Amino acid sequence: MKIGFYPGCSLQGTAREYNESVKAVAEAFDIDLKEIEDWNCCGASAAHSVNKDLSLALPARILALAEKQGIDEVVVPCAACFNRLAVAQYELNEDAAKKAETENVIEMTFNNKVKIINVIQFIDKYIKDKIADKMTRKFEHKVVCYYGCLLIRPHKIIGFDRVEDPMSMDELMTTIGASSLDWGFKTECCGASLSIARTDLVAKLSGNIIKDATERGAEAIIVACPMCHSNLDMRRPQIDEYVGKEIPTPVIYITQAIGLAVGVAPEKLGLQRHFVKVNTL
Amino acid sequence: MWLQRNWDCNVILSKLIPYKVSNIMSRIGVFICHCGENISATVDCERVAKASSEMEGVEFATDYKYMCSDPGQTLIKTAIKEHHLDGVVVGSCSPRMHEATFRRACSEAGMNPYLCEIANLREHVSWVHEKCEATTNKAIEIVHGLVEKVKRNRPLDAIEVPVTKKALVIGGGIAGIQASLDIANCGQQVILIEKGPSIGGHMSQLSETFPTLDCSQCILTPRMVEVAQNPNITLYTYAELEKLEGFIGNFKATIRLQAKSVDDSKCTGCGLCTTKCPQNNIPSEFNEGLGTRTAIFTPFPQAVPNKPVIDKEHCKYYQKGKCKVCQKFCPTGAIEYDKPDEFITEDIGAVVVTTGFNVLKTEFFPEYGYGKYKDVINGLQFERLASASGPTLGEIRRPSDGQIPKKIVFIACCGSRDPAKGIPYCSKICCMYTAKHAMLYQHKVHDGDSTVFYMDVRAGGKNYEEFVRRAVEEDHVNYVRGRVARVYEKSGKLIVKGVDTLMGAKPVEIEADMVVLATAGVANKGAEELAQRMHISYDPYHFFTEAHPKLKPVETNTAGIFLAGACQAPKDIPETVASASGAAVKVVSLLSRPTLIREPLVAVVNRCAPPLFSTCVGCFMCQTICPYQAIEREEIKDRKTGKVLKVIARINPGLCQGCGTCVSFCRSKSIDIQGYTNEEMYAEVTALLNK
Amino acid sequence: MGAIKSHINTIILNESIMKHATAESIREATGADIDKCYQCGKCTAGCVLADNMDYPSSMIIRMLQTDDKENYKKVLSSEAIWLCQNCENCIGRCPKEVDIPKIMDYLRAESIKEGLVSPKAKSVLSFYRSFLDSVKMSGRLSELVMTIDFKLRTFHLWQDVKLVPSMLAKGKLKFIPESIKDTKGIKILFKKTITSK
Amino acid sequence: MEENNNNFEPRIIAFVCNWCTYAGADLTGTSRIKYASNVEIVRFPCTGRIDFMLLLKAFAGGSDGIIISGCHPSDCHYTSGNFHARRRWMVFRDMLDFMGIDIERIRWSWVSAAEGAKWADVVNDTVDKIRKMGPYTEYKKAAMFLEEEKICHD
Repeated sequence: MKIGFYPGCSLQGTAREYNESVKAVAEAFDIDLKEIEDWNCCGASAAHSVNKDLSLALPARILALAEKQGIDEVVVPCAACFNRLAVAQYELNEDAAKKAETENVIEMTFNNKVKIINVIQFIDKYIKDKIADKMTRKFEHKVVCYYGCLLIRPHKIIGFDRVEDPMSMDELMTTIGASSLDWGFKTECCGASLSIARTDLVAKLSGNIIKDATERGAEAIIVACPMCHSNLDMRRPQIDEYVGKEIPTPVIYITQAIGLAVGVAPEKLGLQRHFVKVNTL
Repeated sequence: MWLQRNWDCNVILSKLIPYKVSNIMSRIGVFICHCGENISATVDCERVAKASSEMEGVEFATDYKYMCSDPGQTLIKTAIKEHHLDGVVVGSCSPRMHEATFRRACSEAGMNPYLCEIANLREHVSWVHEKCEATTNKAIEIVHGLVEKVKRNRPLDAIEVPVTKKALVIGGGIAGIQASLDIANCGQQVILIEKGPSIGGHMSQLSETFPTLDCSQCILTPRMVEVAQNPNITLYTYAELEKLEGFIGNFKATIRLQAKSVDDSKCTGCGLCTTKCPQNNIPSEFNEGLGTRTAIFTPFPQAVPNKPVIDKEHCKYYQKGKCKVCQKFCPTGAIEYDKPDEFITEDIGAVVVTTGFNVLKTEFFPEYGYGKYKDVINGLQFERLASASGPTLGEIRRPSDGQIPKKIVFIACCGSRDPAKGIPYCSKICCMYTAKHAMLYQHKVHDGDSTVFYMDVRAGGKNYEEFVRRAVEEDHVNYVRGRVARVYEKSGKLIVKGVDTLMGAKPVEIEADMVVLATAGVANKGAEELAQRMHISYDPYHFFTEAHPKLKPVETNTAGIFLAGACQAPKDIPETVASASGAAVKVVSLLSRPTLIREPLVAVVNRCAPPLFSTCVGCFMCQTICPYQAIEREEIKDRKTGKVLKVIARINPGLCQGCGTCVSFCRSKSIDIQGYTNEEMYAEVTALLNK
Repeated sequence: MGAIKSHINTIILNESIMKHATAESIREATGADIDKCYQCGKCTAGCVLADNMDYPSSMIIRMLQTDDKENYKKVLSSEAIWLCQNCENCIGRCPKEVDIPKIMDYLRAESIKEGLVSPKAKSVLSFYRSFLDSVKMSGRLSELVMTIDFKLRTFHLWQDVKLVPSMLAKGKLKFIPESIKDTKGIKILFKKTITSK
Repeated sequence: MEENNNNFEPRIIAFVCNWCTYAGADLTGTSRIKYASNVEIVRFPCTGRIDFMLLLKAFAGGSDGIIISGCHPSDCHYTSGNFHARRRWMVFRDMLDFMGIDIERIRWSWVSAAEGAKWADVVNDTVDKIRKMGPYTEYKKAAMFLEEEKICHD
């Protein structure tokens, strides 16, 4: 089975462990991920905050490349990239004139029919049913699942899970034996790209998230977005300062959790790369 | 050029125009009224009369000072008799004024009233034009048009429809109760059917009512008892309308009597069975799931009839074939398990639909956590908590742990005015009941804090605004203008994230113990199917539509079917009762007549000799556009063999209102409308132009 | 931290009113209809950054609704439009489906065009620019290049310096920016969209 | 028939519904609002009843212009008659146009029972317009020709 794969810039850099864990889990389930050749950055929030045409052109180039390389379905683990690709695809399909304009910009024509799926859709579709057979060690921990913004919104375009109180990650966590807790910040924003420019705000927003999670007794926060991860993990010193105490709760990618459950070595999943240590698990 | 281009089309088109230049022998009388000086000031009435007398077929023409006066009418009557007139044109004021008067006069003189036409010489001529020759000429032309029309008028007889003197009321809420009592108290028979095991509807669930705060049950239950005791009312509970056929005055209703599994005639209502039933953990519908009931149950102590029914879905015997505890304990042997549903048919003269409404109960707003957090409840549930007969005996206690909430938040417009996820309309009653809820809470929990998040307070109604202000000023309910984004639970508290838009959109966060949602009022489940069964129209939200939003608020487009209460749109109790009484009057005025007399100005499908029978080809396009469902299929059968020879349209004169849309819609020109036939109208138009 | 930082001026009708121009241009550019908003405030109530904004989202819409030049200027020079992260909680809950995130995108672009970017928001904009410059250079984002670029733009020289060693140790930072093959195509792409306008 | 347009007095037939425009025209009368006397009103139960062949008949009979007027949309006494009329008119208008009939001479309006003044405006406006357009003889001639040739009769 061959499925297209778009890692995106974060997974090459700060979120290397996410990349490693996605690949490791895919390998464990004999799924071949074919990376789109010569892919570029999706533009993230910087592009659409500054220029709309650019925010359509960058994803369009990726989608056109994927199509050229014969990919029908592409997994986009990064929630931000997933969101940008899905939104751009939708908007270009809605507006033929804009699509023609964009094709001119990227100097490529394309049908814009590639199916874009996020990591949870990918797991649900190809892995979920097989987890029980492969499970070597139950992930018996109390966790909260943090979906963030970009995975489920705008709901009209993405059409994935419920816009309020989504449950798909919780179901996956239950499948691997975890007990997922109900909490109040499943879909609240972590501060996203304010990370560098306004670290103070990120500390506040992410702090509120971490605080609620720990107060409910979560042993880990499960995420599927490199931006959420870096804000909740890498910004922990600022968060601790905001909350007023040191919080040891680690932040784990869903692929890492599943990887652990099916017996992938922690190093292969990049667990050592986290700023907040994961040795409690 | 025109002729060349379109020659063929026009040949065909002209052939279609059914105008005949036939010489009709007529003896028409023309009577021109001066209306004091109202007409004669600008119109030369004498000249009009003289010109009329020269028109073809006019036997007699005259003018007179006041044609509508007694001597004027006598003038017409005498002329009809003396000159053997077979048609009359009165040139006077608007037909909307005196058409009835003159037609009656003609009728008294032995002429068919529909052979009398009115030329509007006052409102359409003398009052709107200057005195000049052209004005008089216009008057003459109008008279000429009507002379030609009246020549072709056919005598018509008023349509008489027999009336079955019995009304059917569907739905036993306050609207149905009020309508039934009003009709019954006028001496007419009523059949009241109610889907549930008891009448009373939503009103019986309410605690206290705005704006007077009197106890709902105290004012309602006497009415319920009255219904049960009124000899003119036949009450069927656990019953639903299965089918409705026929037309105004002559409906045939099929009613399904759901098996109650309890023989009403034997049951004394002692209630022993309900104390013994082992299935005692069923969420009570009456208490909106906040209490429990047994499988054999009466919904509430004051139920009418106060006799239990068995809920088969939850009964152990019906589900597992074993139990029969109720039968064992019943002292009168009233339990009958094997009785099937029964169907009865009733002849009905008129129907009142009072099926009411419901509130949204689904997980409509996941952001508010309804259905997820026990202490997030809807308004109807709060009514049960506040009701003295409710699960907490009137104490405000939260469902999760029975604690008295010290901080309570009411959220208005949950689903209302929300085209994205809810309904775009305003549910109308929520502003008032939310104010009432907050007030009741403050009265019951003196040290409690209540906050209402609202967008607008819509308190139009007698004493309503004062009531809301009382909640704010005297009971110190905290009104915050803004919607709530979300509610989530944290360590036993509900965190409400709202906003105060009057503070320049300042976020507000409240740690509440309980949240009450004023969920939108929506049409009842099954409203759509019921409407289709009765052929009445409904709006996109499945509320039934009235015949006219202002002037026919309780009528439907189907003659003889009336509406009352919240099945039309969310309504409060006063409005519901008013509409129920309104509908009752309509029903009584219909039933109190021996027969139904209707103007014969209705559409008819032509008939002719075999083998054609009618020019109607049976396309039934007319059926699709008739707003009154008055067009039926008629099978023409061979008298001997009974074989169907042709299917044509037939217009039910009982249902037709005479709009004539079908006439101009009919592709084979097979429908005509009496009083405005094609022949008449073509003649009038042609005559107007050929003086 | 109060929501009202500057009071709205008295609006003198018929002088500064732009005859529905604001609503029209927003509708044209984004498809969003600000006339639909009836100021329920649900967007603000759910906005995680409302507390930090000079004008919260519903207030911004209201100011646009006034169609007043002064208010429009205030909106374009507000910090709020740069704090918005397009998390889309507002549009997800808006009963009237007013697409605030899209409007925010539009306002940011207008703000740059009109040269009205709030001084307080300069660092956010600088971040976006550094980000895009890095992408423009190599087709992909290099966090290191971006960060250095950002520091030079904003003089936040010492921010996050402590992170660097541990990031390197964890293999999260690459010194040599990764580049795609078709950098020319990316440059053209940028030229045709952002630079041309 | 060769009249100078300036003193040409057009003849116009108005097809109106009984419940709105007829009552509206009555109100014009009771309000004593004066208007041109060139229009003669024919009463129908509803605009839905108006057979558009009648328009042709009116033109054939020598009418220079026609007014059709009924209840405002969704105010129809019969709920939907005016909608059907409007829908039918949409189709019919194109057909008339194709046939070479001057559809500019047909005025369609909504006048409610409360709009006495509006009725006067509609009439005056139409009379002015038709007066400027001059007499409409083309269709009348054609119809007369057809009648003489007995083409139109069975």
